[in-house]
Amino acid sequence: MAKKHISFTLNRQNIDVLVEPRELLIHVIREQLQKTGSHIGCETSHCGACTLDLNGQSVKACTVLAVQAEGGEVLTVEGLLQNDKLHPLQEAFMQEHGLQCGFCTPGMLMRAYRFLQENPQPTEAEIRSGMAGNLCRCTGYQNIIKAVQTAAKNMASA
Amino acid sequence: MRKDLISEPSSFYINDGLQKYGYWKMKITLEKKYAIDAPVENSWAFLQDIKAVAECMPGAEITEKIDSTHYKGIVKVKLGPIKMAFNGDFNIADINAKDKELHLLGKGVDNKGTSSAKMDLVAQVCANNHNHSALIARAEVTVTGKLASFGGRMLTQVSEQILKQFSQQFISQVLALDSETKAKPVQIKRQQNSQSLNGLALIWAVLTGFIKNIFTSRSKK
Amino acid sequence: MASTPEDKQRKENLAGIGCARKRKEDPRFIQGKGHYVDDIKLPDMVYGALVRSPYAHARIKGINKDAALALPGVLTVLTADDLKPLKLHWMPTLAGDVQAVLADEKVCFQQQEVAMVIATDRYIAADAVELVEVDYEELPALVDPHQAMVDDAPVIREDLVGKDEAGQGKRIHDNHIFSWEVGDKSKTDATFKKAAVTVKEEMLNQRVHPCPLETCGCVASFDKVNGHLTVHITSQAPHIVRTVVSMLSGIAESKVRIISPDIGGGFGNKVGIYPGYVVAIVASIVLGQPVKWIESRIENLSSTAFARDYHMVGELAADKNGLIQAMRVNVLADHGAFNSHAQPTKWPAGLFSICTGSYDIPVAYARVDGVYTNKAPGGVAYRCSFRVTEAVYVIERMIDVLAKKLAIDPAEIRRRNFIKADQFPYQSALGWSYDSGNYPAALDKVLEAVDYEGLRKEQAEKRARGELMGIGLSTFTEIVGAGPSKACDVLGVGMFESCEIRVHPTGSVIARIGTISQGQGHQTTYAQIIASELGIPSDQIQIEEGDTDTVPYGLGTYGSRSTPVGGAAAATAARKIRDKARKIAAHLLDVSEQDLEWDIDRFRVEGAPDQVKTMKDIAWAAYNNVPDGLEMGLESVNYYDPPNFTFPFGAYLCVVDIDKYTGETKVRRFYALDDCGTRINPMIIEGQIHGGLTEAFAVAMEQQLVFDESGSIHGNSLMDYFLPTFVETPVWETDYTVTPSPHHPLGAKGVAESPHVGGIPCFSNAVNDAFSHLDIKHINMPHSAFRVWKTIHAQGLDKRT
Amino acid sequence: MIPPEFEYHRPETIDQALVLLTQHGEEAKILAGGHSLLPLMKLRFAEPAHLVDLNFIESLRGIKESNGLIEIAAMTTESQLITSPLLLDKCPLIPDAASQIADPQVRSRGTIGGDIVHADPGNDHPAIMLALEASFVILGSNGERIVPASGFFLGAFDTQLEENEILKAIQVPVSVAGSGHAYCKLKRKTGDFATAASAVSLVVEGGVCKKINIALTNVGATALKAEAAESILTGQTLSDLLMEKAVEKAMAICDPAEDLRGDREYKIHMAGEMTRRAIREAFAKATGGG
Repeated sequence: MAKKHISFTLNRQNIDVLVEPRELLIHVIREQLQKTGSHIGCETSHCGACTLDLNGQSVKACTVLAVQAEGGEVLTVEGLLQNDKLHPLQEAFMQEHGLQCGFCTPGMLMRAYRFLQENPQPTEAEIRSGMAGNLCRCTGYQNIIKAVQTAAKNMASA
Repeated sequence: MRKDLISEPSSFYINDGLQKYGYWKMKITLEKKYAIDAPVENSWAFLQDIKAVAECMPGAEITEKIDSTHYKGIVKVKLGPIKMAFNGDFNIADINAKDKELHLLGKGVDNKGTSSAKMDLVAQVCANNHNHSALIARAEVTVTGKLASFGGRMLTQVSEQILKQFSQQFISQVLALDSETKAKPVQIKRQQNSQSLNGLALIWAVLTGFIKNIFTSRSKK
Repeated sequence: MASTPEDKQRKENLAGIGCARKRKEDPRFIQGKGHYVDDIKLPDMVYGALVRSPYAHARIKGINKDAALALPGVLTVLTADDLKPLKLHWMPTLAGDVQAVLADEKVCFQQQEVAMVIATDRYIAADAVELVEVDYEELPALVDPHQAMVDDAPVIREDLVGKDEAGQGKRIHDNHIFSWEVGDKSKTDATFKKAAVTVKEEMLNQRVHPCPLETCGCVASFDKVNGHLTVHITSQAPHIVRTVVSMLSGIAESKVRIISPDIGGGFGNKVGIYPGYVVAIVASIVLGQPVKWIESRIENLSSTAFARDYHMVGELAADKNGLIQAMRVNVLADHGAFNSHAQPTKWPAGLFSICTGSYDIPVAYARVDGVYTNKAPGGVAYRCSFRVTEAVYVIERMIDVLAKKLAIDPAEIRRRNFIKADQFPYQSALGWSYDSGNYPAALDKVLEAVDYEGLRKEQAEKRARGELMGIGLSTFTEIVGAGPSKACDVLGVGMFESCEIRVHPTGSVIARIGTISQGQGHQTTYAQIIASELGIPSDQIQIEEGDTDTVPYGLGTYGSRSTPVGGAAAATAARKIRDKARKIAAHLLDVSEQDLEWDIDRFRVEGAPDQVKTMKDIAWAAYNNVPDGLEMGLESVNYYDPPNFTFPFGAYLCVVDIDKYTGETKVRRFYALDDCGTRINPMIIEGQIHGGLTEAFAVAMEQQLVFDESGSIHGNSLMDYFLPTFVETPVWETDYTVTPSPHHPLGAKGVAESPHVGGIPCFSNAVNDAFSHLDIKHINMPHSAFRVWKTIHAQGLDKRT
Repeated sequence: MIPPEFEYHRPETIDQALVLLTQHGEEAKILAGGHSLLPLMKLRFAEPAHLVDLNFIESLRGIKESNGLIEIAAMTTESQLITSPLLLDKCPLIPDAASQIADPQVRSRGTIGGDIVHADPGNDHPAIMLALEASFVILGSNGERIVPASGFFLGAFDTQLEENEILKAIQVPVSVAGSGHAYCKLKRKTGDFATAASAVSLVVEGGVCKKINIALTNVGATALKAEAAESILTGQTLSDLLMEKAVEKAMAICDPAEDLRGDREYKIHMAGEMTRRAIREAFAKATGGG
């Protein structure tokens, strides 16, 4: 099948790549563009390890075609760091021990990043439902919740 | 050998329905009876015409006759966006003229090598009152592989849904035997668009050309 | 010595043992710079994908590769026939059996590996898999292990026909793998005969899967020029992989390099050596190009390393006061089509004989029979030590069954039977020597914290109103830290652990350890151990694991062996350095070694507090000024062979409310007290407990790999397979006591698996307890809403008046 | 888990999309949110040669009200439904149900139109549509037709929509005074289909149930309208006795397939229990108690 040129921004950089229509966004980001922070955990859009931000929304990039990102804005975990400064969520995940093996972490961070913009002062229950699309096998979530709360607090006072 | 280890498993499985301790019965067992508004001779004649029966089912096609009891064929299945094609072997295990009964076995692997389907069917026609007949079908359908893992949720419902459509075809064909002309396929929406059998009743359907109308009972073990 | 604020400060600077410091590995993970197998991209790398069987049991009549080979981008298609000349179509398993690498004439489980397609990208490989035509003749499938040894059972392993053993002792049937027994059978039987009370229950530890978030995979890269093979692999035991690969391929072990990079969770799934790895290696050797093979999630759940499938019959004999006099357990173990469970080689049922638990049981007998079925091979320790979850489940459930029969409170019956604190070291009826423990103290602390009496009162009130509330207890003892090499080996290699430490001239450290972290935080924990031992801040201690070219031989991470064995190796290696440092310090201070005392981060001359040499001073001197006869440099290696296992324990309590109209179970409260001996990093310990409890919750409530009668696997994607999300996961409360292990250099015992092992029976006991006022003795896991409702409905509890 | 090859089309208007559908016939499939179709393609159960992506057609997005009807464009995502002030105010059942579908990421892609047209018996919107007496605005090359939800769902994955047609919008009546709604869904975990679910929409006047719609999810080949249950309650004041009678009637129409969620008996009972809860909740809302 003929490949298509697509362009979009990835972490605020303009990107132009040649892709097959069937290529999944997660594969293009990881393999062509070598941003391997976003992971593949289930391939059926259940685990959320591939979560990234597309046009201001959290999406699971294993279930989005790369051609659908044409003209869009993509933000991955690699784009959270700005001016060499960690995002408050990144700080909070370390502080609260919100990660263990690290495999779900980029997806968690990207979902939390969007979630806190949708709901800057969430309750614990809201965090649980707002993050429910991301699976973690290591932490039991309790410390991730703490991390999101800590980040929310720090972002509010910043 | 330790009898205590190989004894009846039943006592193990307290509080379970069909989903015993991790073993789940996928085999669908159906037994149905259909009334046919035609004499039993016609029904019986049609029942023996494997190819004609197969052609009742859109999407099914007998591609090769190996001998009088062995056939090769393809069954295409379409269900919403789902399409599958099974290459299969069909075997008439037994035709019993006395009981007007046909025993058929069919099995096939899908063209991706990831799923298989199998059917064991006993079909019988019998006379009903006044020039009417009936068909009794007992079928066991088993699927394996990806289709079982991911399509199992739909299997029973879809089988029934498809049969309803197929039975309309079948009836019209048997009725057509009377008028000596081949009946036109019943207009069902799907057939306008597709030659595929709309559903997972698939292989079963090839062989269950016999099945019509209303089903009377159903059990699933 | 009086502790001054200055001393305290120095100690804090180390961030050593006991410090809840932030993890050293986190900065890379939170920035997306973790380095997992699928992140690796080598020049000219190609991709492998496996053709798998749709049948559980079938003969392969032919394989036609033509259409696949004709697809542009396909480089080769490998089948068993291609591996035969290399004698690589079968491989040894860790359990003394053999396993087909690619199906040799027949397939024995659904999704078994039949062929591997190698193509220039993963998309083409996926397309080509469909084009490989395999002609199968279906055979009857054996799914129920209880039918494995009936006379006309289909024979699964034709390669073993006529052989009366399959690597783990005598077989009595073609589908039988081994019988293993322990304990005094006749004494046990006799005790049962005359006991006042006996209870007997059949219970199942259902087939589950560890399901780490990252699946298994590898990148094999063979360098034709110098004959070196490098394999990046998701392995919990890279050195074992190196040895096996060398044995299989004939490549000298020195030319095989196995690298376990960051691993996205293991939980036992990544201990084994899988066909995909082997074929990728062969393909790389054949093609001279790096070959990547990564499982899909469906492949992972369907083919690599399940856990449990233990069909157990537990029995207790007791006097009328509930004092247990004997225990008897018979187990039928379903190992699938090949015996490739991961246990120490001589232990076909792992450490199942810990099944007498925390109780002083005078006599006991256990027997385990392993059988083949047409299911995926495995039987790994899913976040537990080998078969310990099974063992703890049977005793913790059975003691509740006994309590119910005698109408004794479950807490009280435990208290009556506990091994007392003064009985340690305790010799168990099945042969273990428990190192240390204080069970009553742990239980009492939990009961007080949750107001146990209040809960029981509430339960009684709720029952009066027709509501279902359950209180579950679990007072478990684990056995971890495999293990003493006289008892434990893997393929003949003793289960020691190793650590090499180098102190650089400027006082920073690199240490290499033979274990491999899959999220446990080894880079932090080991650094803390060495920090406290050497008086060098943990921030300045670099930990390296997973690369067999640089790390000394180790047996890897599973069965909670990292801290008990690897941590001991690290401490012992560090002490060797400290011994040498003492010599150098004495030389520098011009005193004798005996005049020196160790003080946090320095040696000081006894009685002359100003005369000190810090470890930093000593490190510098080690490279320019050492006493005569002493080698330069400051490094050490230790291969630590533990004298015994360690026996962590805990007391857990769970409160559930069950919706009698839907069967849904709500965990209202879970209180977990763990005693893992000396605590190295409390933050990491708590994190491990949260994670282990969550996995225990999943197993107890909903996880199961389900098979139908044709051997098709169901629920093998994350659509069905239950991994709890934020929403389903309960809130965890943690607590601890500290009873150090007397034989471990630090007194540490290991913790990551206790919450899984102890958690599962706790949830199950809670659900069962909700029905304890009714005539129901035992309900099997998983306690899904559906299955719980079936019990409720059968009892008519959901009737509306 | 790699989808097969296909050609990708990205029309910017509905007309362009219709032309593509006509041109490619049954070889074409519409791509909406993609969370049903793409997994099927990755499993290679679906292999359309052409994908017509509706995500870039502006006129297929948005929610508006006119003449007592709320019109929801088909490509409106679940998250847009959940946060729509218009729906929250005038048709709260839709946001309530949408928030129980899948998870946040899936909801930011998944669309109401895709959910309806895919007609998986496990999808939630079909029952909601039946409960709300919705109508579907369907465009084909012959123009527009409006089809009521009742009768639209023919079977599993099967609706009255022809292969060369597009669902343009959903019309639902604005909820009237004294109305109450509920969607009660039992599921094993986040992201799962319902074991059973029940949608209820009713109007209460002076304590009497003037009108009630009950529809069930995932207990038959399609969403099921529990008409016999409705007639038990219509014109009546709610009592335990009537409730039980209605629940019994609702259970009687269920014909679920057993799967890992449970057997038929369980699912039928759960459909009953969810109906009981939904009626109660809707009543409470209608009478100001919720």
